[in-house]
Amino acid sequence: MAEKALKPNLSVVGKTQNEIIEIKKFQVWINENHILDNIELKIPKNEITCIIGPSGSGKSTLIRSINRINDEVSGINTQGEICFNGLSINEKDVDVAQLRSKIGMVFQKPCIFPKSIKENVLFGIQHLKKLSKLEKLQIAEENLKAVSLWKEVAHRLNDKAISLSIGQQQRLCIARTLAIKPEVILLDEPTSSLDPVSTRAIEDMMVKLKEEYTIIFVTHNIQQAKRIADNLVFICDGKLIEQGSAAKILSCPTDPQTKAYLRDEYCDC
Amino acid sequence: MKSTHALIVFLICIIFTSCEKKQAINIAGSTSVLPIISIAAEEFRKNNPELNIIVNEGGSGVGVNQLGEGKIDIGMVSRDITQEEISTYPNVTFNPISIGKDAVVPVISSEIYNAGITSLTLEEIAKIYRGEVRNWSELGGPDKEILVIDKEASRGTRHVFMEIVMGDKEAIAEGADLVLGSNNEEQTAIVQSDAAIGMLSNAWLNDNVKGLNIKMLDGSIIESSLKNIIDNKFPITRDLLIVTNGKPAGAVKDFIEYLLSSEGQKIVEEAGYVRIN
Amino acid sequence: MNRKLKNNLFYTSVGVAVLVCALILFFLFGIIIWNGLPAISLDFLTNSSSDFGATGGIVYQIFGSILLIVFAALICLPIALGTAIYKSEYLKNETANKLINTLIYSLNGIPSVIFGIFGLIFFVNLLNMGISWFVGSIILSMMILPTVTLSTYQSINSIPTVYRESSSALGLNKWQVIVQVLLPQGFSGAITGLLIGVARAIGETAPIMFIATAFSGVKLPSSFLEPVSTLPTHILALAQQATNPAALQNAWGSSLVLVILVIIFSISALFIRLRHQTISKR
Amino acid sequence: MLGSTSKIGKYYVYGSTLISAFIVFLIFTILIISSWDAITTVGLDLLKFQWNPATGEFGIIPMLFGTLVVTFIALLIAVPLGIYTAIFTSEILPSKYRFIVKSLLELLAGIPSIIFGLIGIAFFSIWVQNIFDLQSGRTIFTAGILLSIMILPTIITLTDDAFHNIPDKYRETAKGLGLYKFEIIKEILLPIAKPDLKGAILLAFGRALGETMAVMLVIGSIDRIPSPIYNWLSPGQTITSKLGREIAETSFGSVHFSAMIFMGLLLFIIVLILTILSQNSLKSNRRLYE
Repeated sequence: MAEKALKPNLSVVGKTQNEIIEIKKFQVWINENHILDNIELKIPKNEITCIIGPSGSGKSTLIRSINRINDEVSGINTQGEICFNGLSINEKDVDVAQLRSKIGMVFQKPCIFPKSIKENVLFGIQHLKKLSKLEKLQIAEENLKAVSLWKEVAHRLNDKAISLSIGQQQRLCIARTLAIKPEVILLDEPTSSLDPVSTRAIEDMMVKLKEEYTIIFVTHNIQQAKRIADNLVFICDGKLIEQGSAAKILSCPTDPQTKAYLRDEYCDC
Repeated sequence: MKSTHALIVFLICIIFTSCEKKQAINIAGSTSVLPIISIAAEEFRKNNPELNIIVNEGGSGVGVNQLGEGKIDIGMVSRDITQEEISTYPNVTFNPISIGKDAVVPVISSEIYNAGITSLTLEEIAKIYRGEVRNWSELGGPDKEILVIDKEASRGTRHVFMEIVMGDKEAIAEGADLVLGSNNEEQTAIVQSDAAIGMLSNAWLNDNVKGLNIKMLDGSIIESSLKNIIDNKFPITRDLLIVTNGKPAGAVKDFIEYLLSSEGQKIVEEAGYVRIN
Repeated sequence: MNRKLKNNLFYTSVGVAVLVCALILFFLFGIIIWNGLPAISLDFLTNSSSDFGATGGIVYQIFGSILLIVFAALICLPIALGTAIYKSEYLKNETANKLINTLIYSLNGIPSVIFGIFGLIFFVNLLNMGISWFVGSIILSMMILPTVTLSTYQSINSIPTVYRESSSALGLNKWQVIVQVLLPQGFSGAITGLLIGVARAIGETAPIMFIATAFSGVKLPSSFLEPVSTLPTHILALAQQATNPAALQNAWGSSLVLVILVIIFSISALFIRLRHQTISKR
Repeated sequence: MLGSTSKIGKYYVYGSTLISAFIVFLIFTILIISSWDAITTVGLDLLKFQWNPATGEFGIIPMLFGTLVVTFIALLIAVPLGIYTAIFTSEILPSKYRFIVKSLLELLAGIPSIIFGLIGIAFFSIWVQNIFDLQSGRTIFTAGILLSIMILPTIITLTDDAFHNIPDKYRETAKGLGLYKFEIIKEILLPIAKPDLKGAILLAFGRALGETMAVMLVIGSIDRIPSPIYNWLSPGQTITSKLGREIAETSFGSVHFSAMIFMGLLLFIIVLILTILSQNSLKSNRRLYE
């Protein structure tokens, strides 16, 4: 079976040590609609990169292209390439399941499988390796602690996960993603359906997690981006308008469109 | 809405045609008698276009039952009416009329016939149907298991065959592998097999379905030829009957007279049976 | 690696299953068309059958089949409409609704041969109607009743409550609302259901073979109480002579005609449904 | 005037509903009354192995056995084949082709059973005869294969619907965790679709039990349990094929007739139970024409 291993290629890593993901001339069409146009983007390692932009601008499509979860959307067509650790992920022979176990993803709405809390946490990891009973418990505990859910659910690990609140469910989803130990975590507006308290909890968690993971976070909430982002990427109407460190963009955006967007958002608040 | 109008017009047409009450003769029963009746009915209608003759198959049992229940005017029956049937329908006077003669012939696949088995005694046939003989080699034929084909219990062909061969017209054939209905169906099964034995009316024999000759106790061999049937030499013969409730009248009477006329008897002969006179 | 292998194995078995299904589909339609086409000619479609059906045509079989289903549809339609309206507009009790649903689904589940013996006992023997096409139509109408009822119910029930309320507000009473607002919409559902039901009914043999059909000699029935010949029973008679090439050829010809009739009804149903859907989406 | 049409209308819809509901009861009652004679005169002897009206033996066990075995074979083939195919149509095939596949399936479902019978006699029975070197290809197995093809569209369409009703978020989430497709299907989709699958299988079970014409033509129609009991390459009889072949030959009102109706009643009750069970299993609003 000819397939590319997704291990870092040392010679390439040497050049781009700080950039785990590089997007080159990336374009996406869905049927006749040009969703993303010529995206050029580098994502640095162990930092939080926030992708912002108005709804419908293509943020989700972009983030969903990074682990190729868009593959089976009907009528989709892509051009250009995305490199992960210096290797293109768009080749046909890439094992997408293996890729996705390296680039985990959390969605807008929490999606809980109709299983127990413990089984939900272990759902991904137990396919990657065989686990003893003890290991299972350890992994569950470790990851639930990482998302600060352990105290709330420790006594009812075998209850149906559906009994948790929405905020708890979303944290459980993150724990489930952490359990597979990915290098990159993609979060597609993970807090948009949550209350402020849960949102804060997840934001705090992100800041902690960036020591171990690279985090790409899609949001349309500028305040949130301000709170957590190391880097900002502004996308509008399928085009990448501006990218750079969060501090710089937020204080003095160079592009007039970014300025306008940031201003409008202030007005809303 | 146009289609609705068309529908209504269509319906009115049907109802009008329905009002013009035509005469009809309903006939049902034995598939052995069926070829005669269905051809005769077609011919008879040519001279009586206003008369409908509706023919249904189903076997002799169906012929008797439906006549008994008053659903048909003429029953086609290829065996005698049993006492039990007469007592089931006390209000019906069964009036059987013979329209021809037929032999029920034990038939075998042509492969077996060509391999040398051309005649058997009645006892040997009985043994096959009882399941005591399971392989053609036991009778001097090729080493092939016998496919024993039986018929549905109420079929006239079976009654006559079992009466002569097994001594009881409702005998159970322990050795049977298939139970089929009409002569057509049985014929098809025998053609599809290469080691079958079955029972058919003489009219259904052909190159692929060979009639067995009967070896008599005195050693003589009797062919299932028309001549032997006429001479009453062939042991398994029967009358082909049509049955009415009481004396026939009207169109039914005309049709029966037609069947018994020389024209009608010619149809009997052409169908492969023997005329009555 | 092991997982990947399992995944590929899974894809292979899915592929095999799909291949088998596709082969079955093409085999079935292939032989029906391949064997049926040579038998079909204008003579075959316009002549009456003779000689056990081995020669001649099938015009009266086609007529008989159509007669049976047209009357089945006519008998079924008013009852299905009434039941659907009751279920949608009058019935508010959850338990009663469940009971009626169960009864409708049960009726739909009854094997066709049971309808046949029921017709034989009740209509042919107890009511002494004899073997007649009209009895066949009644039985077939019972068989398609659930399909038509539910199809009608769904289209009536999908009308937004706003329509009912605003017409009531104009001073229409309940029955006027039903007749003027709900029925026109329900009617298209009923027609869809009828076409689907009729597509199924026209191919049925078991329910009518004891009670409504005759083997030969039947032309146009002259009253309600006479048997007819139909395509399915004709095929049954011919199938039993499967080694007679002439009979077999006619059997395939009749089969192709029957399948074409079924397809015509199903496709019309599909078109009505699609057209209706696009309208209600606007 | 308005009031009276309203009243007539009300009577009309009440009346129609009563008729609809009444039909099932009427059929049930008629079957019970007609089989009562056999139940009282033959009684437990109905559960014997011999069927011979001439001697007054009415054992229905061979027919019951044949019915169950034929259905079992049909489900054994059609369920895996159908579910795998439905996985293809709903999970692998791009959704723009779905309409075509659905239409083809409806066409397959529309082939009348008598035509399956014709195909069974002209092809399947001969194949079975040649492949297994049998005396006759009219066997329980042949009938089972034919039936499996007949219930295949039911299973595929209902399973496809069941999978299709599962929201995409489950698939995407599982994909995001690095699962392969077969793991997603096995661990997420199948458990979620399970009640619907159960309903589909029960429904197909009921269909298969009641199928008459195709089975009647190819099963061989012998009222005997094969020996040995697992030798399904031998002829047999089902309740439906027995009814189809023999009911017209029996005289109305006789014990023989009554015993035949008793078998019909049995079939009716079994299928009714299956229908009601499947209705409870199928959550989605089931379409009757599939």
